[in-house]
Amino acid sequence: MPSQFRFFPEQASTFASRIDLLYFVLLAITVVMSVLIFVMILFFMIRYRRGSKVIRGPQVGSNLRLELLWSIIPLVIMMGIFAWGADIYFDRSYPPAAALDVYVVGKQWMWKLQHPQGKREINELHVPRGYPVRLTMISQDVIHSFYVPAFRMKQDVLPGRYTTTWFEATKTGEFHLFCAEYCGTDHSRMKGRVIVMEPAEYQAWLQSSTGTFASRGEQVFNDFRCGSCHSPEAGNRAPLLTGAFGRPVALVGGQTITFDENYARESILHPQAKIVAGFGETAMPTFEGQLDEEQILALIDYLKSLSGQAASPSAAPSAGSSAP
Amino acid sequence: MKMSAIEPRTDYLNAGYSVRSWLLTQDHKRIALLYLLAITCMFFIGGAAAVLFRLDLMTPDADLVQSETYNKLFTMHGVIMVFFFLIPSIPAVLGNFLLPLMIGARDLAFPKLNLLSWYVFIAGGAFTIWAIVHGGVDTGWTFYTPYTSTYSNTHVMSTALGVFIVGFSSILTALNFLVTIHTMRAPGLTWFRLPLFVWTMYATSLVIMLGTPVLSIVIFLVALERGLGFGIFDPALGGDPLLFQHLFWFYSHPAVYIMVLPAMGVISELVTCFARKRVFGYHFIVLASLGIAVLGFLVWGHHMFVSGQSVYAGMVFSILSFLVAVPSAIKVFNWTATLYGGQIGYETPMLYALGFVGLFTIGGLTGLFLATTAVDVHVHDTYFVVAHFHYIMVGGAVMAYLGGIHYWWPKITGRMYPEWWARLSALMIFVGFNLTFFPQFILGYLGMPRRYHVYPEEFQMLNVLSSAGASILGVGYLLPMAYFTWSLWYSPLAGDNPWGATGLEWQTTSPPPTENFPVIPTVVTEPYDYETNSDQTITVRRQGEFAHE
Amino acid sequence: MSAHAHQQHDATGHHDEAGSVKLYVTIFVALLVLTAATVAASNVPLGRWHIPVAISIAVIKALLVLLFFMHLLGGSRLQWLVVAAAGCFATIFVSLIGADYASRDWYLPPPAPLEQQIWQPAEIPPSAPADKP
Amino acid sequence: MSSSAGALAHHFANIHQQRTAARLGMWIFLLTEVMFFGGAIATYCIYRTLHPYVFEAAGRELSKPLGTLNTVVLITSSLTMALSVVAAHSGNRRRLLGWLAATMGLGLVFLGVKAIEWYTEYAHHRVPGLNFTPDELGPTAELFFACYFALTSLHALHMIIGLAVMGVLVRLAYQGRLGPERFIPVEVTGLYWHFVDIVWIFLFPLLYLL
Repeated sequence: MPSQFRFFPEQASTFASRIDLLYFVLLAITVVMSVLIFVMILFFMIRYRRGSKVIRGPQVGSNLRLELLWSIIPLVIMMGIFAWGADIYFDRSYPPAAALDVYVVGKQWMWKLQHPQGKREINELHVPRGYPVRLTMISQDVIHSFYVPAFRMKQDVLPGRYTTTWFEATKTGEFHLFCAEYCGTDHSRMKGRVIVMEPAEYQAWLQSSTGTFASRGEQVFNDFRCGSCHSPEAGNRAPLLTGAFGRPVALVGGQTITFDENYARESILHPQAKIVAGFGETAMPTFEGQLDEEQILALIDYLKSLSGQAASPSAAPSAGSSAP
Repeated sequence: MKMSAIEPRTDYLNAGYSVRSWLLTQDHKRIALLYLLAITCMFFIGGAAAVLFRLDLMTPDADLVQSETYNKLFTMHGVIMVFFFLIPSIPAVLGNFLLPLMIGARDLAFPKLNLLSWYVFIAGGAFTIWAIVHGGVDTGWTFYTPYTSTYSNTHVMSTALGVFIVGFSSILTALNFLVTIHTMRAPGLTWFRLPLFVWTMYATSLVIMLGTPVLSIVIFLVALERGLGFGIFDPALGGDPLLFQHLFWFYSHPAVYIMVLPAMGVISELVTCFARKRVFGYHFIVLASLGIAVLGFLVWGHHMFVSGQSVYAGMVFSILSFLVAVPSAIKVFNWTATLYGGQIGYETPMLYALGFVGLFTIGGLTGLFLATTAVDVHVHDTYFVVAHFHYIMVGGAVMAYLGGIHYWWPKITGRMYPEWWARLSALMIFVGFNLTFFPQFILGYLGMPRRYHVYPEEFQMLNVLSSAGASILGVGYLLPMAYFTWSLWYSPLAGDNPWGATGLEWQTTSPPPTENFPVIPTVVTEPYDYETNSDQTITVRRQGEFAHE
Repeated sequence: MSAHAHQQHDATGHHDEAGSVKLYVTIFVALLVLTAATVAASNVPLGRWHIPVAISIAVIKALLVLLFFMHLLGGSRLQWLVVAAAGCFATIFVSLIGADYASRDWYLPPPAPLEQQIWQPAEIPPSAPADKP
Repeated sequence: MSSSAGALAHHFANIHQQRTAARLGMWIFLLTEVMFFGGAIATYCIYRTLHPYVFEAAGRELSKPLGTLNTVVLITSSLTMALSVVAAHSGNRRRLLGWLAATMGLGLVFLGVKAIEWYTEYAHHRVPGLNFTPDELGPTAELFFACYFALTSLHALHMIIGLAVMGVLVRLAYQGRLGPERFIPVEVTGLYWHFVDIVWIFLFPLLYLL
């Protein structure tokens, strides 16, 4: 952990340099405007101090042109800053299609991170350098916030809804991971490290994992006998899940939404929330309280693996299991 | 010490000394003094919490207090400073005292409601102090669910009740101001002859009337969820914690304009009086005040850029946040332009005014970093945000409040304050403030999150700097307490208009009689016309610096 | 804000007498009719149109009460100003919160096909030069 | 509600200024009430758009006839309140007392019907936090009933405050201190009461009919 004093945070992700550039431009504007105001005030204070013998001319009540000048020009500059900021914000908010998935569960005062290949970590995240990593995050209790200053990346972790963000590390090493949203007594101890490794090193580190996350999801799928309805043998009692993930779904009432993590989680916990068209009053019980966040994430990863061709090559041999 | 032997005149202070005449008064001037007392106590309670956790933050790990106590300290500092000092300070003390005087009225429209608002303030304060004494609350002044509603096991309900009640106190004050300004102006006092302080009171009252009820409803809903189990924001039932944030920030961002708008009004008064010159662009400053009041309601989403709010809504709020920065910029430029061609004096109120303009400029410009979505992703909930809002609230609102108290102290008490002690404390406050909060900008961009009790060692040096500044600031605030109390008995008497200022409040005696004006004055000229009566010898009577003179 | 000197009787000021009984009764009947209408409308299967119909009937009823029972019709301009302020700030409040909820899932890039997601063992991704300057 | 001593308070120039001030004061107070109820109704509307099916199904559990009856009762009380303002202006003390009593009676009827509704919901175990038993609608139905009870209890609280103020008015009218020269308290209470009626006019369709 680099503990020597520094005035500026490390730049360790593709966003760091872009955000820092925008930060420096804003800093320049602030310094220029502040110095301009301070110098003018000082100048006026000295020149027009009470009793100073200097001609002051007629008192100017107001000057429309000047007023418009110093409100339009700052506004135009600010709109430029807005556009620049919004562009980076848009890129930061939507992960690229091909990104390495990591599932994050925030819990009161620790981070639990889960790699699809099965590796599970507490308060530590190993990522390869130069490869985009997408974080799908949820909280088990209160609002936390996944914050890595070196990557200039922060995203609140909400209970009840997945939030996603992404980064691409450009420098190997260890970086601070903080919780930025106040979450209780040990909010300041909910810290961790992000360890960026060379891709080959990362691959070796990954090998030591047993059983993929999707296989754990399949385990949960069988334990809770989801297959009794969601399978071809069960006839038309529930929508088939093979190949469903990522594609649009038509709902009762004409709405169509994409089958994403949030929809899957909501349908597991509140089945009546968004019923698939053609399936009327569903008899699916709510699993609220029976599944914890990891199991739901595992189920969703399993659903993703159902919608892909073959499961991941390094997955457990049970890729083509009998379940649909 | 020989008291100057003028015949004793009955004014609002010596019109009755009994406790009943003070606690059941309907005179807006006495209610202002009651508020002054209550607010000063609240300020020092909140300030003590700040000094305590600033001391603790000098070391990276938890040495002075445990984490629970630290969380309760910063929550107490936040709740007391925001709801019990910053929001009521200028409107309830200076506004209550000066509004009727400035518009030539005998009193506010609803005197009994005005007294009720003080008692409601005290009731709210009592609940909050009760909660603090019994163990405090550790949710942060923002009361975010689900931590506030289900996971915190501290005295959330009584603090929420205290804040809920104190909301009504500012609603009653704002109601009084709006009706008084609309219906009780002196003859000849048209809207565009109103002093700018009255305009900012008007704009602030609008913001209070439109914003505070939403705070009341959101606290009511959280209290329902915590007390009766109505899971309104409970994610397990399908509720959305973000909806709480929307409702909360819908009030709390305009609340920061409730804090800074009155300060701007005070500064407009001070700058024109001590530059002995008409304000530059009167109409633009009026439009800017109303613009801030209205645009202030459109921007609250910039508190939620990284909280899961949709990207497009974030962009809409970002544009609107840039729009709301324009009126503040206009005001700063107009104050600076007012100094051009003036006869600038450097009494203490002017020092505070110039300090305000400088620090508010830095505070306002650093706000642009937070309005820019990309930079906010990095600096949200870090010490950069803490530094930004302290520059505006402490560098701005508190400085203006102190400047206003110094400026109108002769009118309130009939006595001057000691000039050199006041200048010394102004300088200490300025230095202490900058030393406390400027390092926090650097800390913020380095990535130190807010509300952190234990932090990595590389942030320690800047935190020690900040704590050193906090102690200077603390002493700087104690000085005015001392010399203002001292001035009540030992300072020389100030005349009716020691600064030679225009404005109706300076045309009556100081301290003014209970009915403010023997006969209601008629206003003929526009405000701040220092040219027409600049022939008066405006040299401020050189007060003897110390009492024995 | 017009600069009317305030103490002379402002022309549109309320001239201190209440409306006629007959007017109130007719307004009362109109409100009853509208209540019946909105209840009837709720029984008719309107599908998507339920919400707009119910809201518009409620707005009409509210306007009737505001204009006649609360003497807004003959009231001073200030009362209109207050009602207008309430209206537009309530709409600002609801519409900006609604904007957030409406635009939450406007654009979600489809997740990549699975084999791209899972970390490919051997090849070094071209996009990662040895070390960024 | 302005000062009770003689009609004109010392700090007002004339009686017209005082009346305008009182009326404006009440309108501005109603502005805060609009934002207060606006926050609660906005919460309900947002949740309604997030969970349309469950809220619709749960809404059908409320008894529409009782809701309609309450709306009619409250509109009638608005009428009687308006007539009491007319009576105050004309100085007819007996009729003023009559209409005020009618308004209070209707208000009590409204609260009575509301109490019946709440009891039936309590009997069906639909009160969140107390005895809510989730049925096939799932946990989100509890959110609907939480919003329903929050909104209706807020409205009922405002009704109770209105009835209390009217109680004071009846006493003042009985002592003959309300008449053509001092009708502002009746008119201002009327404004407040009509506002409470408007809130119900919006609550009724939102909760019962949609």
